[in-house]
Amino acid sequence: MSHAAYVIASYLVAALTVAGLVLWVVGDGRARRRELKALEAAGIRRRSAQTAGGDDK
Amino acid sequence: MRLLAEGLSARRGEDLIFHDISFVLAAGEALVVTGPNGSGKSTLLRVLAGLLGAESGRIHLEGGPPGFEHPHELSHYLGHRNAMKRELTVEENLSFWQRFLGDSPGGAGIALDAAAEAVGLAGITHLPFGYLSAGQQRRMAMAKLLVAYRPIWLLDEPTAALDAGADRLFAGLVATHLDRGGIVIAATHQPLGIERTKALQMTGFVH
Amino acid sequence: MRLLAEGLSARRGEDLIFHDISFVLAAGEALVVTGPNGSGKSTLLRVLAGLLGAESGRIHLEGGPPGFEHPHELSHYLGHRNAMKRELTVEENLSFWQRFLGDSPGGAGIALDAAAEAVGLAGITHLPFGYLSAGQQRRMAMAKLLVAYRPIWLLDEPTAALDAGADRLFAGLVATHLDRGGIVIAATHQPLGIERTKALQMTGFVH
Amino acid sequence: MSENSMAIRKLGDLANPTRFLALAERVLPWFAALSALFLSVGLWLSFTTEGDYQQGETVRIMYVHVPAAWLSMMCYTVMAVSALGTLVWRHPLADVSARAAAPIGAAFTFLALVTGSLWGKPMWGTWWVWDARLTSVFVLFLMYLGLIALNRAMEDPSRSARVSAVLVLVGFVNIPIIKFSVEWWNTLHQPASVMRLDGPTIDPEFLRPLLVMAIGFTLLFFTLHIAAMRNEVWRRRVTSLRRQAARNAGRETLAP
Amino acid sequence: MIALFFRDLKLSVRAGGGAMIGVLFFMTVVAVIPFGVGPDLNLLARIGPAILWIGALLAALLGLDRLFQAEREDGSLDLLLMQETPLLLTVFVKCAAHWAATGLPLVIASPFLGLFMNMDERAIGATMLTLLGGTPAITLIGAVGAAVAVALPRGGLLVSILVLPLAIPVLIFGVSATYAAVEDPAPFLPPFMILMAITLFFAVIGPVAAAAALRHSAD
Amino acid sequence: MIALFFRDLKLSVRAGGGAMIGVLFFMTVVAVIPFGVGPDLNLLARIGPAILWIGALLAALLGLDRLFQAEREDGSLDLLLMQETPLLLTVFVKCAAHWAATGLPLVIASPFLGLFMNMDERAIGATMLTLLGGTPAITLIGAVGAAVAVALPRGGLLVSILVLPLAIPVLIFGVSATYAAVEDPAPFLPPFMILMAITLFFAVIGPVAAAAALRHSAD
Ligand code: HEM
Ligand SMILES: Nc1ncnc2c1ncn2[C@@H]1O[C@H](COP(=O)(O)OP(=O)(O)OP(=O)(O)O)[C@@H](O)[C@H]1O
Ligand SMILES: Nc1ncnc2c1ncn2[C@@H]1O[C@H](COP(=O)(O)OP(=O)(O)OP(=O)(O)O)[C@@H](O)[C@H]1O
Ligand SMILES: [Mg+2]
Ligand SMILES: [Mg+2]
Repeated sequence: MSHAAYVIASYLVAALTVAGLVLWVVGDGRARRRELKALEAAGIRRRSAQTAGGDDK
Repeated sequence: MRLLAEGLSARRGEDLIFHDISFVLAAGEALVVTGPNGSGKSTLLRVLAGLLGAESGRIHLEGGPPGFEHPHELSHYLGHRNAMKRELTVEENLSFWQRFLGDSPGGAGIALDAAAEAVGLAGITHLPFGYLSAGQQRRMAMAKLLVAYRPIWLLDEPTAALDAGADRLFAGLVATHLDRGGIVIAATHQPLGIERTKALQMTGFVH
Repeated sequence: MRLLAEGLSARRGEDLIFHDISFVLAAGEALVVTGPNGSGKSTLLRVLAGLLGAESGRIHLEGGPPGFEHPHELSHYLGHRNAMKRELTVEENLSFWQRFLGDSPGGAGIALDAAAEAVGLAGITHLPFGYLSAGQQRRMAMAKLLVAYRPIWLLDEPTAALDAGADRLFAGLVATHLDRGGIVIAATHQPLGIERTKALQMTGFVH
Repeated sequence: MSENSMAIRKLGDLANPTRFLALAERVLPWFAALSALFLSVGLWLSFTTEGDYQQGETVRIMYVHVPAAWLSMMCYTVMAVSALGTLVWRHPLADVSARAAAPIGAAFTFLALVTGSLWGKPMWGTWWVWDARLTSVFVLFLMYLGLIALNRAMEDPSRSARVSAVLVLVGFVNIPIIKFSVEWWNTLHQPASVMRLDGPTIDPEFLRPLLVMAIGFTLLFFTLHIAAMRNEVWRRRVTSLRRQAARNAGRETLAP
Repeated sequence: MIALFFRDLKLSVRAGGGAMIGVLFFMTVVAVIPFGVGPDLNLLARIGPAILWIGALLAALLGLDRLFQAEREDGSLDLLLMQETPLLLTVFVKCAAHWAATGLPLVIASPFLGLFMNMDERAIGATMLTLLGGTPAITLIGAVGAAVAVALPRGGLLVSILVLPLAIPVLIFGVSATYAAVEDPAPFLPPFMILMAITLFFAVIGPVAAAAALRHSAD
Repeated sequence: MIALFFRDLKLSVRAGGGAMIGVLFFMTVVAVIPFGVGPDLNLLARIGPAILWIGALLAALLGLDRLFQAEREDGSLDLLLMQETPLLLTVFVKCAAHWAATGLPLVIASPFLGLFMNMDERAIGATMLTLLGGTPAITLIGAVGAAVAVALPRGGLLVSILVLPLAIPVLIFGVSATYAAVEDPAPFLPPFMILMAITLFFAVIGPVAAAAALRHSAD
């Protein structure tokens, strides 16, 4: 391998790794947002408090 | 001796399972916890046993023996699982727990044979625990409550898998324990046949 | 279709557990096996499920679909343990069993959601099985009976850990199955609330 | 206890993540644009500057290798600070931050390892030696992967947070070892020439693209980290909403 | 059957025994070696194939014992036994899933680890090939051991006496085939053919033996 | 406490076959290395201590993952956690029993394996001594990993991954103490004292950390 090949290989690996990272983060974000939308569409919303606990005695 | 729970609430994962539960049990009293599946009975017992942290509230003991900070150190806990090793014989299992648990102040455990007798299974202590039938296993797990003395018993569905005869036998054991000034807290779906009980109905969060 | 057992006896280790048990069940009939702890109910069910060899006697099916030599290939078995993986979600568990078990000739399993609905736990199928309470787990194990069709159900203490509501629900499931011409054999300590049952009282060999 | 105080406490818990989400929404585009800008300028610079008389073309590997190596250590430092946040201040976002950083750190460490190997083959004649610097970076990589595996295996974040925080802090001893290994043990690897107390000793010809790339990588790291944290917050929200949904659905049919 | 394969795969990936963890474990083992024997590149290159094989054996052994025991503990084994599908096939599929989840990733990762051990291309290729041929045998042997372990609640000892001695020939032929590929005078094919023969033999015998053991284990 | 010790010992002998499988694996490692190194007896003798140490380290991993998991599955862990006796002590006793069942046999087997590696008496003695001093540390570190992984369904490999990096110092000083005993100029005591210090350190820290992890794992 010529020296240029090592350089190109390193830049290629770097590009692929960074692209993979970006794709993972973006894809993960999209999926989570979709799930949240689906839940919201199903009428489930975050509640700040819940009602009555176990009745006593 | 009195066991007090004040404003207990507990969480599983993100969710609050129950909220603001309080009760007081004097020596010789039993509390029967009932409620539909998933309403948090087992969770409550695990909180009382110190196995799960309470989200809020506290549990303490009044007039107990000195030197015990947490009531769970004075408690027997009988959960869904029997805490016995399949590979060891019943006798090895029981004698291990007897020696490991030791007696709490104020009482003494009974001998292994007597305990097996008390749960109606004398004479099969030499079998590996794994060989017993479901109900026999459960009974032997109850024998564990007898071999080492603890004033407080926390029982999670103790009579599941027991036949009618054993139910009565168990009610007898509990009654004896209460007579001696013990405290029993049991979660159950079936009537236990014990008198002098308080009742706690768990509802869970109904939305 | 008729399920016949003739002169069954079985051994556990060295001991004969029961001896010369015979019964005949026609389509739409249920057999309720009762008896004290250790009398051999579970053993009988395991023999019927083909998991334990019978010491003597035989089990066979008359008028069943062709190509099935052993009745156990046409049976669901619900033992003490639920046969579900704690780590997988309920949905993954159920869909695995649905695909793995497949349907026996003569019927079809229902969809996962419908099965969860039928045991009163619709909408929590995405939770890991280990998160469920004891009773919820048992109900989901029952849903397993619905997702793949089997004419014969072998149930070992199906209602242990169930609350009263779930008991009724379960009785309904069994009744439906019987109406469709199924056969149910259940070992239990509690009345199941089903009509049209035959009863088998195990006495065991008293030691 | 009244339901009101419950509500307030729960809201207090939520306030931080919610505010974080809003903030992330605002700053993310800027971070993304800036890092793209710096990276492209850096890339252009690194291919237009001269090669080294000694190392020839391969010196260009430095412009990825060194920033990736720095970032791998910085990312772990961020995780260690977050771990402190979990253990000491119990900040709800600290665990989110540590969790989100681990895969990014692993990727940068991977890059440092691969580019270092690709540099080592022409320079030292071998892909790998077990000297202190290289071994400690490899151990760092293993630690990242181990933490990811642990986080993935424990699905309940409330339970795994403290355990993995402790592990992160224990593993932090590795960072000074990496940094100073070239000085403490004699190795094949270059000693520090940029980040030194007495100023950089490297030729400005190489320093310029290196610094631009380093800034670009750092900005990229923060962009990804913030985005990953946002994903993690969402993920937790989805889980808890689902449980809540489950609870409701279970109850309705259940009336005894 | 496909359902079983995927369930097992999912279980082992989900439950902390997955592909990544196997590889990670393998990498950790390799990283530990130089701390023991020192960073001498020549020595490392020489013991490299042996180390990779030992690492693979260990990775395969850890967790293999639970193959059927986990099924038994939650009652799934009963249902698997009751079905009409031949038990052999069930066992075989479970082995395949186990291998795919733990063995295969090791094989795929081995070249990179070879680089760390300073092995040359030839040795790396040979190691990968022998691992590919040999690891299934380890899984299959392990399955027999796991099945026997289920049958004998109190007979764990027997399992280890059974599994490791059977696995040692695999290891020895695998390693010696690798070295034969590197050192010229020794021919590569004979030991490799023996390795493959062992694998095939266990591919047949393993499931049969395991199924027999499982049938008798039912209690 | 003594009851716990003997119960654990009984269990691992009866159910796990712990001792046997560890020793067998240890033997396997030692049997395979000579293939790589070739018939060069001197070299073999030279790397012998390192190989024995690596083998012992890896063998100690087998079975470690079930240390607390088995207790959790049958509910015993709940009872162990509830007691008044400090959890530390319980953990320590369990470690001791585990070491007695798996570590000690390794130490006892090491001289024989040393003979296979053509080591001289002095090296064998030194290896045995350092193993005796060092393996408890490995068990104690392993207990922390096992406690962390107790909530995981299949912790096997993950435990090993958590444990191996922490065990590296033990390996380094164990090996260097052994070499110091063989090669005259280097003094034996300093690295051996460090090894013992590490063991003592983990004898204190290990149970504390494991107890903390167990407390948090309760669900
Ligand atoms: C896999 C192999 C390698 C690894 C893991 C590695 C790791 C690292 C790390 C962690 C740094 C940051 C050090 C610091 O900030 O003090 C670094 C810097 C650097 N490395 Fe490497 N390296 C590797 C191979 C190489 C090779 C082969 C060369 C060149 C012949 C090289 C040249 C450099 C240079 C010039 C720096 C910058 C030092 C400074 O200015 O502070 N590295 N490397
Ligand atoms: N593996 C075994 N080896 C030897 N004996 C066994 C084995 N398993 C069970 N037994 C014995 O067989 C008998 C019957 O057990 P079985 O489980 O069938 O009872 P059961 O009627 O289901 O009881 P339960 O109501 O408690 O479930 C018991 O006395 C038990 O001790
Ligand atoms: N590890 C867990 N993580 C999250 N939620 C859990 C976990 N364990 C239990 N839960 C949930 O907590 C709730 C209460 O469970 P618990 O076991 O206390 O109920 P229970 O009253 O004992 O019911 P049962 O009568 O069925 O035994 C259930 O809704 C269950 O789904
Ligand atoms: Mg419960
Ligand atoms: Mg039974």
